[in-house]
Amino acid sequence: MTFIDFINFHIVPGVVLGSIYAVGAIGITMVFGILRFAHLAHGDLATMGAFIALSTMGLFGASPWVGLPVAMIFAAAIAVGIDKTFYDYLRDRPKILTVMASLGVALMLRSVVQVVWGVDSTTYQRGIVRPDEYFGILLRDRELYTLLAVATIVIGLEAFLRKSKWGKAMRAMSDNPDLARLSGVDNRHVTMLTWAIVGALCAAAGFLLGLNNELNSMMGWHLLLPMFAAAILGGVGRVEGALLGGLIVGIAEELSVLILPGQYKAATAFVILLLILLVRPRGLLNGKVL
Amino acid sequence: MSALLSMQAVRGGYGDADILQGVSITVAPREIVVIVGPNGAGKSTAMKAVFGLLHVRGGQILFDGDDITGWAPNRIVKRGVCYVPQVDNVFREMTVHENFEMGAFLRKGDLDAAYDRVYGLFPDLRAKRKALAGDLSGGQRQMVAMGRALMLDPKLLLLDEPTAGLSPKYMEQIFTITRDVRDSGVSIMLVEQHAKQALAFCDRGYVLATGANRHEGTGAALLADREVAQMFLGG
Amino acid sequence: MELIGLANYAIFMGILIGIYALLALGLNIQWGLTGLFNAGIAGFFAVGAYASAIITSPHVAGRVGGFELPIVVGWMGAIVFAGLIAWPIGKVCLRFRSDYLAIATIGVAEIIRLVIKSEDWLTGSSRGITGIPRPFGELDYVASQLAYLGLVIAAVAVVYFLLERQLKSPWGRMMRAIRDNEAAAAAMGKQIEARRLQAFIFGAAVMGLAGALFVHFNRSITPEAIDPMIATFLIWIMLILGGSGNNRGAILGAIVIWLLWSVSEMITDRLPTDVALQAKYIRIFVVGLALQLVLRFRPEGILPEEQARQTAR
Amino acid sequence: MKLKSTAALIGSIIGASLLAATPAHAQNVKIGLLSGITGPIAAMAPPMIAASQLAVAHVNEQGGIGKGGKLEVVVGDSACNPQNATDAATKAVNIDRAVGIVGPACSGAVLAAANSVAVPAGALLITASGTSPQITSINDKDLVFRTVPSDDYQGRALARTLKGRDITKVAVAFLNNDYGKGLAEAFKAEFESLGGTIAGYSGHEGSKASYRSDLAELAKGGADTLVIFDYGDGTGLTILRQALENNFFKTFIGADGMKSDAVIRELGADNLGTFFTSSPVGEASSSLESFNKAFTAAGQSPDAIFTTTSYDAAFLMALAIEKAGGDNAKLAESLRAVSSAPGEPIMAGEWAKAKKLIAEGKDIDYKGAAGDHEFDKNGDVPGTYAFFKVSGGTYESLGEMK
Repeated sequence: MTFIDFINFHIVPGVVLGSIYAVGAIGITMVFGILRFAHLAHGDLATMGAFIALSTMGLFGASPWVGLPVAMIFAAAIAVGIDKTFYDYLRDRPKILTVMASLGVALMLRSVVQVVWGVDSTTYQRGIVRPDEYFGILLRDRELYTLLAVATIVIGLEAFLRKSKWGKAMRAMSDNPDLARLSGVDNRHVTMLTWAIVGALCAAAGFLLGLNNELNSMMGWHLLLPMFAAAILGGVGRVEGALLGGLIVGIAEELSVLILPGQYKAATAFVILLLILLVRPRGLLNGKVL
Repeated sequence: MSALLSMQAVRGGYGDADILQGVSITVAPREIVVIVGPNGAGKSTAMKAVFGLLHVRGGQILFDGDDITGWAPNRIVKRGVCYVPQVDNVFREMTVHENFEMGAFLRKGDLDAAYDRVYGLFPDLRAKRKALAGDLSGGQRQMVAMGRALMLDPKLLLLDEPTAGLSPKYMEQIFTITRDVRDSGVSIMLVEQHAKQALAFCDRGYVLATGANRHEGTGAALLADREVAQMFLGG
Repeated sequence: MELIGLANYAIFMGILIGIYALLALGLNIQWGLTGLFNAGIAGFFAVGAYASAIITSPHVAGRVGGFELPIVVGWMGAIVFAGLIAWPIGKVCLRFRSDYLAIATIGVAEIIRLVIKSEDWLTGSSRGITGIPRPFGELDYVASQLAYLGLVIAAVAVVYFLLERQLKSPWGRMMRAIRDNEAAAAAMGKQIEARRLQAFIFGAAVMGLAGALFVHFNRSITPEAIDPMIATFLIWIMLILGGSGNNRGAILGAIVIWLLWSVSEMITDRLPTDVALQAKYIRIFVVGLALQLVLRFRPEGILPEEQARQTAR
Repeated sequence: MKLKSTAALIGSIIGASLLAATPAHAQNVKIGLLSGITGPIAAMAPPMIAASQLAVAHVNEQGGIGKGGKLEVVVGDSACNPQNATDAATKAVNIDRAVGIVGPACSGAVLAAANSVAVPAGALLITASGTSPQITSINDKDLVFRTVPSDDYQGRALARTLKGRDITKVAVAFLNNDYGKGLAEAFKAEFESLGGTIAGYSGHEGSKASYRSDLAELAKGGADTLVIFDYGDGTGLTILRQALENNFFKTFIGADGMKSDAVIRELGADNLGTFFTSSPVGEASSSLESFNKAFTAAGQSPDAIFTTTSYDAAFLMALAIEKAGGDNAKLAESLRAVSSAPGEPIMAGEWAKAKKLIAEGKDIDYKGAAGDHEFDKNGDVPGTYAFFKVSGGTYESLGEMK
């Protein structure tokens, strides 16, 4: 295997995949950090976002990218609605009950997808796209745009969290919730804002996965483990950690076939997860341990 | 002298059991009041009762003419009381300046004057404004915590053991700053373990034991009181 | 519908309910008693099922096994291996809050599934293991089903009584104290970790036994049996609905949920085919919703934990 | 063994008393139709069910069962797992008193339903999609049949065909389940025994987002041809797409699972000039044609996987019931009689003709849409396969495979 093949067939897909994981993992790390529970419906919300984008695209008959903002808005609204309906009343009870409720929500979201959109695999764009060559590196337009979209999302989110008043409030809530409340930050506003952002991120992750692959009703559930592995690897509560974690998990999965039989590829994320819990539970960037 | 804060025979606790068995404390404007007492006397609990973090089951808490008994903390904050907890009192992963910004979260309009005031009170922090609060030393962190609380321009500042774990040098510094804060027009209620030093610098003091008032008076008077000295000042 | 058919089906349901009741009891040790969120029940179930299958099935070229040992040995093996698998997972994850355990156990179940699907030499991979003996298997259909039902009921009864005894022992009281008071748990330090690990392993072992009962009932096992929908999520809902912390609640939950799950299927199957397909998915929606409703309106379940709650905080 | 005999006693007492309470049989006859409606093959289930329903419709339109009785269908969800399969089969056999079961889908489900329900309860089971070689070896008291050939046959036939087309070096990517792995193993054994080289051999899990690294590994062996044992409306599509997009391999071979409309729809016929698949076909093409026509008229695609076998399974079940004339103990025997030569040939859809011949006591031989269905002693059919290419937006046969 030449070096350029290694880059093209292991690193490039790993980076594309990893950046999609990252978008999902950022949402997970935000829920984990700010609302302090593991959100198991994350993957299925991503599935729903991906399908909303598909329907939007069908409605306008345009490029799938038209569907992305619409799906993000819808998914944000759905996430806020889910919180109000299913998580809010559990707020003062042990957090683990909310984790459990999110498992139930995952099932509900999935069944809605299955009833509305069916269980067949489908795609945004038919046909195949051969890659263009940039200095020997093979990249498709959609992969380039995926990386651009992920970069935009991450930079935009970072700017929001660093510069805006409410972004800082979210960070404060993640950092020290009691103190944030003492400072007069309204818990409910932060919670709502968090869900809106997390929902939008879910939709983006689902959309980007669908764009680079097929859509089906189980796609999000299969994303869950890699996303959690990425979030914990990077350090819970760390946006930049989730990005780093996502990339590492994505690349590791693509490299795993060099040493493991192909069918164990899906186990890579989990092995990383268990190792990091064993060796450095705070993650690479020193996140929280709940 | 009309009191800014007046706790009258307050009873209450976190769960069903009452920790406070009738505590009465008043704080006048521009006054530093220290609460001392042995471990488990209910010092911090009394302070938390003011800030609405407790089930108050008896008595009354008046602040600046309002009965604030049973108010939620965020309402009390808006009324002009700020609380600095003993531990976890800064946002560790935010910069010093961001900590101050969070302190002023509820304030609208131009905050330059407020920043000037806190950096004026804590000149050391001006150079460290971009540093993460979690990376600072204990004493500096305590200053950040006080600064954060002062950003709201409170009438009353509640400090829960601000000198715990600090070196004598920093303890002195904190006390000096506390006086400066008072001089800038803020009343202060302070819970302290270092009773001797605290009574020496405060205006008035209260000694609590087993959830009730035991002694009160000016700092100097309490220091001179033999019973107080025997109780926990170690002779 | 005829009487004999209904009776036969009732026996069959009884067997399955018994197996699910065991899973729910195992989960009750982990969650109800200790507060450990195991989201990988299917994995421990599978380990038990395969362990017993390998121990008792006839020889097949290219795969370990062919020991053809007595079924009782198979069951013991199921209990031991499921417990052994639980040990390292608990060791790593029990230090943290239960969220991590939830994610880790989802992952463990996934890895167990992958190993079972991939390792010819161990599990026959996707072909599975067949020719597994069933106790009383040589009797007539009805008699054999009845006998097996008796066996399952006996297993549930034994586990139930052992658990009840354990629950009332100092061990059980301590576990509840740990669950209800994190601070006390932290104060007691290392020992707590060991106790929680014990509970996690005990629970996993009971799940392994359920797997063994399942595999001998079906006389075969393939990787598809490790479907998290059935072998994990449904069990959770059984326990939450029945009343976590209460062993009788766990059993009752298994009965109620399996009846609902099964009877609702009879109804959906009678709908026109197109609608029936949709109804299948709606049923899963209803399962999710049921969980939410129980959490909201009767969080203590049908049969609440018996011990009086400590003073409210 | 006191317990055992007691249990037997109780069982037989209850059984006897319940039997005594059983009313006389109604004229209508029920069969269970089990499929993986939910679960991993949910996408494939609806056309399979529709095909079986079509066979039942043909039966009922053309005279029904016996003297004016109807064939009733109880649909059940085997969900591709043993738990659901045994539950659905037990319901069908006990509650609905179905005399036989068409299905279930997925080999694990078939094994469980056969071992723990159909065989002990004495119900005939014909699966239309359980292709695992394991099913051959069930100790089945001659009650378990299948209208779909074991993967073993197809894998071997495909190996011979490739060898015949002078393809001597291939890489194999298979979905790690009973279907993909069964085919891959049979193919590998036959291909290597014929002197071919397997230059890459790797299983994969479904639902991963990228298979490029897997493909790169497979391509290392230097083969030009990739054999994909997977589903064309699932992971197989992803693998084929990524292989095409990245110029891994020149020629692509799939088995029946890959012969999916989804492949043409999603990738475009233009890109599939070097894509070939094998698939079981009916050798009596008139039977297949009439099925195709009827199924198309019902608004379904006859190219969907396992539709012909599903039709045949239900039709054969009906024939066996008719032939047995109400004696359910003779169902299996009757099935063998109506399906095997000699006898008057019956094509798909020809229920009236078959019914008449059976009534006259004449021997018939059903030649199904999916093939002749000469069951061997294990209840397996050898199957006939054709090799397909993509042409004009659909699959076009290149002739039968030997």
